[in-house]
Amino acid sequence: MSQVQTAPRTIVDRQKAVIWLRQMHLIRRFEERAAFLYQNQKIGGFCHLYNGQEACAVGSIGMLRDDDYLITAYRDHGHALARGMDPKPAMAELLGKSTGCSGGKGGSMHFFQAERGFLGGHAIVGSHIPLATGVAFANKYRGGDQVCLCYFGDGAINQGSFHEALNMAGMWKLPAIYYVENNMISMGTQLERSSAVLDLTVRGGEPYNMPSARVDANDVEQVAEVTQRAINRARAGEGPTFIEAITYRFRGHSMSDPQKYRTKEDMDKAKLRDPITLWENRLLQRGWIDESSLEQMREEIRDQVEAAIEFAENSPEPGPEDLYTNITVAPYTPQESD
Amino acid sequence: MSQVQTAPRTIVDRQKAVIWLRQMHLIRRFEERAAFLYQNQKIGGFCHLYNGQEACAVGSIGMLRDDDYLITAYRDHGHALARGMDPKPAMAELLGKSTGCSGGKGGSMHFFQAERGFLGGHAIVGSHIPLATGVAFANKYRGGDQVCLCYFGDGAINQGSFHEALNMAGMWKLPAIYYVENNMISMGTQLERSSAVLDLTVRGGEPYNMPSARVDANDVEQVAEVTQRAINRARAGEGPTFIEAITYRFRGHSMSDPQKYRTKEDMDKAKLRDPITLWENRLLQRGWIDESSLEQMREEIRDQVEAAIEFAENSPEPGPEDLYTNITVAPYTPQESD
Amino acid sequence: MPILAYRDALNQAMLEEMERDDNVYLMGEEVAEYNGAYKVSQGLWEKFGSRRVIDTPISEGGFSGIGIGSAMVGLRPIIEFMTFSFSLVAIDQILNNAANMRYMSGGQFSVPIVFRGSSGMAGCLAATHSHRLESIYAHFPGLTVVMPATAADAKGLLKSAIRSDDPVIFIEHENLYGEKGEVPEGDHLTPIGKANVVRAGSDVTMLTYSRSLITTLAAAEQLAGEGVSAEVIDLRTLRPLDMDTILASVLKTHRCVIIEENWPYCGIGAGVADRIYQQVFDELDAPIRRVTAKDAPIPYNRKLEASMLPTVERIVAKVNDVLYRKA
Amino acid sequence: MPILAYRDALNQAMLEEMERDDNVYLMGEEVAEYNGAYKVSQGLWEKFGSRRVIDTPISEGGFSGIGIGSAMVGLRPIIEFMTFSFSLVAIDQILNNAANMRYMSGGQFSVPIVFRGSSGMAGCLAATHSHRLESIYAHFPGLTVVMPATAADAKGLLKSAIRSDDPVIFIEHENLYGEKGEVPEGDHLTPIGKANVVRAGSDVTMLTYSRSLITTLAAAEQLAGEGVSAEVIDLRTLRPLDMDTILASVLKTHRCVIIEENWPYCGIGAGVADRIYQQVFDELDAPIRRVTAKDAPIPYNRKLEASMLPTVERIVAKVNDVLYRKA
Ligand SMILES: Cc1ncc(C[n+]2csc(CCOP(=O)(O)OP(=O)(O)O)c2C)c(N)n1
Ligand SMILES: Cc1ncc(C[n+]2csc(CCOP(=O)(O)OP(=O)(O)O)c2C)c(N)n1
Ligand SMILES: [Mg+2]
Ligand SMILES: [Mg+2]
Repeated sequence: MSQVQTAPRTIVDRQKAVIWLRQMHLIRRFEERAAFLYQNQKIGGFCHLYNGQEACAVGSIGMLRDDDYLITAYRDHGHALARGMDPKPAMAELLGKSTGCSGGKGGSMHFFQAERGFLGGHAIVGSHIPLATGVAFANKYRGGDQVCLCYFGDGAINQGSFHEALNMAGMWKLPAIYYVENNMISMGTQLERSSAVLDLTVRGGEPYNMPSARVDANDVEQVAEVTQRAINRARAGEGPTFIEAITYRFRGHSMSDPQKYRTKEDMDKAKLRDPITLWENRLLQRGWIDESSLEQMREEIRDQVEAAIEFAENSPEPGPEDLYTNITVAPYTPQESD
Repeated sequence: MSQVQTAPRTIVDRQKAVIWLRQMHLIRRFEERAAFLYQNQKIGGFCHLYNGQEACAVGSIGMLRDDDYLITAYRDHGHALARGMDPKPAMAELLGKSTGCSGGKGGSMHFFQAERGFLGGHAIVGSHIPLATGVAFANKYRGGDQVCLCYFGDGAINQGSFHEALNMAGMWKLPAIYYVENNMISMGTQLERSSAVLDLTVRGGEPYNMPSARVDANDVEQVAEVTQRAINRARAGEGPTFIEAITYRFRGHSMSDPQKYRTKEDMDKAKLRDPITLWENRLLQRGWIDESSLEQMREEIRDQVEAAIEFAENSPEPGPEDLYTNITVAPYTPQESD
Repeated sequence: MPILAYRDALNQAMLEEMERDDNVYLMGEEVAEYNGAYKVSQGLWEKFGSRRVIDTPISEGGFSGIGIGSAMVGLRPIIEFMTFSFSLVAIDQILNNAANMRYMSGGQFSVPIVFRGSSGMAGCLAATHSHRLESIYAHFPGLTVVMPATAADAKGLLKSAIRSDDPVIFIEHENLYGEKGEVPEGDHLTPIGKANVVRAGSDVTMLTYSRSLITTLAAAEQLAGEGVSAEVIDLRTLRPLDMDTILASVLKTHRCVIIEENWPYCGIGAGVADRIYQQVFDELDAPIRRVTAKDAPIPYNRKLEASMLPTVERIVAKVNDVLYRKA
Repeated sequence: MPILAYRDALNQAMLEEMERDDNVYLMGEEVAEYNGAYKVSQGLWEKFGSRRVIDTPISEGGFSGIGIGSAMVGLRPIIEFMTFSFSLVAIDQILNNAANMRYMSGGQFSVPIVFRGSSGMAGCLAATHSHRLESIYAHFPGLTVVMPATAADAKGLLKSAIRSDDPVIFIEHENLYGEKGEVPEGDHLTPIGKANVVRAGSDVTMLTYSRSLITTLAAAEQLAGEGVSAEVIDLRTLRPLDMDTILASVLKTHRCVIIEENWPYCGIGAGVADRIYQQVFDELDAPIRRVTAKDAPIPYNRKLEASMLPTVERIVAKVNDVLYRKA
C-alpha cells in the first residue's frame, strides 16, 4: 500500500481545473434539487445522493479518455454527470420519463449512457465488479488500451463477487481500476462493524497481486494523480490497481435515512473538508478563478439544473406499450395468455 | 504468516502416534478398496480419493476434543475416518446402502456423522465454509469453548463464500480453524492458474485479521502442532486461524480423471514424501513401533476393510418408500398429484 | 384485540419467540443498531443486545450459511434479507445447504431456520429490487414457503415458522408493513400449511396470497354488488399447499381465478392450477384464469410498474370470464 | 449425413462459430487445457489458444459476470458451467445482470451471451449435483432457455444461441453427451423458439424435452404397438414456448401428457399446461397429465434415483389415463 501523502502537485491545467469545479458544483446542485423533487414525490424508489463525494468521480473520471469505460453502483448520479451526461436526461430518468438516460425504466439506481462508455449504475451491491472485470477483459481481448474504472462502496467489499473478480483481474493482468469509495459507512454500519480490517488496501491489493493506493478523496487533485498512475499501468498492460478513496457522504444513505447513527458534530466537522470548498479555495489561491467568475458559474449551473427539471417535467412518460419493449433484441413474446 | 520450520518436536505420545499411523493406513486402504469397487461399478457418481493427503486430516483432527466439530468438502472419506467413523457405515454409504453413514442418500461426497460432530462432506465448492463459520458462531453464542475445524481445497479459495465467511469470522473472533489443503491443483488447474498469489496465507490471513500459518502437511506432527496452536487460540476466545497445509494428492481429482496435466515423474517425486512412509519411518526410528507390529497393523486394517466391504455388500438398499423420508422434520407431503 | 401494523406484528412474533427460547437469534443487515431497514426489528437490539441481534456486513451468502451452520448444531436463527431480491446472492446456501441437508445426511442434521424479509414491487424500485421469488423457492422440496397477507398472520405464521424444525422461507411484502389489523396477544400460532377462507362465497373461488389479498377482497366486494358471490382464499403457505381447502372450495364453485404478483410462466398460479386440474378437472366449468404480473422485467416508471400489478379491474374481468359473464 | 455424438455436435457448433467470429470465446472451469470436464470443448484450446478458450478459477459468479461485462461491450462469450447445478452461485449475475440489462438501460446495452453446461440426474450424483433449473430460468423475462435433446439440435441450437443477441440459457444433459445422431454439416441453424414434432400421431400429444425425449419415444413406440397413435413433440426451447406447434397438436388430439425430469410444483410442465388450458380448455377431453421427477431431493442410491425419473411405464400409465383406457 503506497499512501499518497506528498503535497498535491498541479496535475491539471487551469482550463481543466475549472471544468472540474464546475462539474462538482453541477453534481451538488443537481442532487440538491433532486432531493427536493424526491420530497415532493416527483421521484420515487430509492435515491442515493453523492453529496460530499464529488471529488472521487470528478478527479478520476477526469483522467479518462473518451473511449474508456466506467461503471458504478446505485449511487451513480455523480459518475454519470462527471462523465459528461447532460443533466436533462439524468433528471428525466429520475422522473421516470421516456427521455431519461435509461428510458424511464432504470431510475436513480440504474443510469446508463452507452455512447460515453458509462456502463451503468448497478443496484445489487458488488454485482457490477465482475462486469467491470469483463469489460477490462474485453479491452485486453481486443488488444486495445482502454481501461475500465469501477466504483463501489466500502460495504461492497464484503460481497464474494468482489473477491472473485479481483482474483481473476490480478491473475490475468486486466486493465481495470477498482475504486473503493470508502465513506466509512455502509447504510448505518460503520466500517469497523463490517470489515475485519480497517485499511481496505489490505483486502483489495496484495491478496490479488495488485498494487494499491490510498488517497484523500476530498482532494480532487490527489484523486486525479493516483488515478493517472493506475491508468498508465493499465494501458501499459501491467494490470489492475486497487484504490481506496477516503471520503464522506454528507447526506443519509438514501433519501429515507434519518441518520441516527451519527451526530451533527461529526457531520459539521466533516463538512469543513468539503471537497468543493477545498478545490474552490485552491483555485482562488492559484488565481485560476475569481469570486465573480465563481458567482457566474454557480448561476449558470442553477440555470442548467432548472432547465433540466423543466425538460424532465415536460417530457412524456413511457406509454403502456413500452412495458414490453427492450426486453430482448429478438422480437419479444410475453409468456402469458392475456 | 508464520512459517513452521522448526524441527518437529514430539507433540504426541507413543500411543497416540501409533493410532495416527493406523488411521492413515486405514484411510489409504479403505480408499484403495473403494477405488476397486468403483471400477467394478459398485460405487457410483463422483468419488474423490484423499490418497496422499492423509496426514492433514489425521494430524489435525487428532488434536480435537470429542465435543469439537469438523466439516469438509467432497473429498471427505479421510476426515470421516480420522474422526473415528467406523469403516462399515462409510463403505455402506459408498455402496448406497441404508446402513450407510448418510442412509445411502448422500454418497461419497456427502458423508455425515452427527454423534461425532462431523458436519459433513459438502460438494458445492466453498459452500461449507460459511457453515463452519456458523458452527463456530454457535459455539461462541453458547459460551462453550468448542472449536470448528473447516477443510477445503486451494480451488475453494476462489469462491466468494470463503471471503465472506472469513471476514465475519475474523471480525467476530469466532472459534474456527480454516484449513486449506493446498495440493497445488484444483481438478486440472494448477495453483498458478487459479490464484493471483501463490502463498495462500496472503489471501486467507491478514485480509481478515487472523493469524495464519503454513505447514508441510506430509508431516503429521507439524500438522498437529500448528493445529494445536490454532485450537488454543480459538478456545481462549482469541479468534480464528488460517492454516495452509501443503500437500499432494497421489490420485486423480476423481475416479474418472486421466491426469494428463501431470507427469509420472512429478508423481514419483511426490511419493518419495508419502506422509504415511514418513511417519512410519519416524516411529521406527523412535522405536515406537517395529516391523512386526507394523505388519500386524496392516493385516488388521486389511481385515477391517474387508469386513466393511462385506458389511456394505450385505446391507439392504433403501426401499422405495425411503425416497420421501427425512426431507423435513414435519410430516412431508409431496407437492405432486400421483 | 389489539390493532397492530403488520410490521409490528412481525416484531412481536420475534420478540416473544426470543424471550421464550434463547436459541432464537436475529441476524442480517441493519437489523440491530439501525432497527431494521423497514423497522421490523425495532427495539430488539436494545432489548436483547448484540449477542442475539446481530448486524452483518453485506454478505448474504456468508451470513445465510452462518445461519444454516448454527442451525445444524441447534440454534434457531432468523435471517433477515433486507429484501428477498438480495437472497439471489445467497440462493445456493438456501437451496443446497438448507433444503437438502436433512435428506443428504440421512436425517442426522436438520436446519431449523427462518429466512425472512420483504419482497415484491414496492414502488419504483425497478428490475433488480422488485423480485418475487416465491415460485422459485416453492419449487424445491425441503423448503417451507410462507407469505402472510395480514397482521394477524404475520405474527401467527412467523411464530410457527420460528418453531418449525425445517427451513422456512418467510416472505413479507414491503407495501404491507404499514397495514393494520387485529392481532391476538401472546401465543398466537397460525398453522403452517393451512389456507384461510377469508370470505365465503359460492359462485367462484379466488385464490391469492400476500398483498394481492387486498385487491382480491376489493374485487370480491365489487362483484358482490353485482350479485356475484366470490369465495376468497388466502393461501398463506405456498409449500406445502393446502389442497384440502382449495379443492373443497373449487368443488363448491366449479370456477377458479388465481391472483398473484408473481410472473406468469411457471409461477405459483401455474403450479396451483396444475394441481387443481390434476384432481378435479371434470368439476371445472371453465378454465382456471390467472391475474399475474405482466411478463416483463419490473420498470422504474411508476405508471408502468402499476400496470404490472393485479387490479380490481383485471381481477373482475377474469372472474367474468370464468362465469361466462358480460361485464 | 455424418453421425456425431451430442458432445461432438456441441463441439462442432462452438468450433464453427469461433472460426466465423473472433468475438466468440469460451470460458469456464477446465474448458481449455483439460478439454472440458465432459470433453465438450475437446481440441478447442489447442486450436484457438488461451486468448479464446479460457480456464477459470472456481468462481462461477465472477466469471459469469466477466462474461456479461464483456458482452455489454460487444464480445460474444460462451460461459460453460461444469454443471448447471453450479450456476446457483452465479444466479444473481444471470437474473439481474444478464436478463435485466437491456431493459434497465432502456435498450442501450444488450448481452449476447450463452450460458451452457450439463444438467440433470446423471447417476448417483446426489442432491447437490443433480439440479434441473430450467423452470427457474424460464420464469424470468429477458432470458431464452434452450434444451436440445438430439445431436442435430445440439449443434443447430447452440449455433443459433451463439448468434442470438440475447442471453441464452443452454442446458445440456450429461447422459446425452454420448448419444449419437445425424448432424448436418456446416451452417446448420435450428431456430430458437420452434418445437419439433418428432413423431406424428393423432390420439394424444406428448410434450417433452431433453433426455426425456428418448423415454417418451420409447413409450410412443410401445403405445403404437397397442394401437395408440401418439404425437411426440420435443419442445427444444422452453422460453419462448412454441405455442403454435403445441396448440396445433392439442387441437388435433385433445389429450396431452407432459414428460420431464423437472420437479412437479411450478415446474415446466405446470407452466406449459397452464398456457394450454388458458387457450384451449374446451378442446381438452381429459386433464393434462404429467410425468415428472418425484418431489424429493435427489438421492445418491441408484435405485432411488432411478425411481425419480420418467419411465416408459409411468408415461404409458398417464397416456392411458388421458385416453380413459385400461392398460
Ligand atoms: C446484495 C445486496 N445487499 C443489500 C443491498 C442493500 N443495500 C444497498 S446499498 C447498501 C449499503 C452499501 O454501502 P457501501 O457499499 O459502503 O456504499 P455507499 O452506500 O456507502 O456508497 C445496502 C446494504 C443491496 N442493494 N444489494
Ligand atoms: C461451485 C462449484 N463449482 C465447481 C465444482 C466442480 N468441482 C468439484 S471439485 C473441483 C476442484 C476443487 O479443487 P480444490 O478446491 O483445490 O480441492 P481438491 O479437489 O484439490 O481437494 C471442482 C471444480 C463444484 N463442485 N462446485
Ligand atoms: Mg460506504
Ligand atoms: Mg486442490
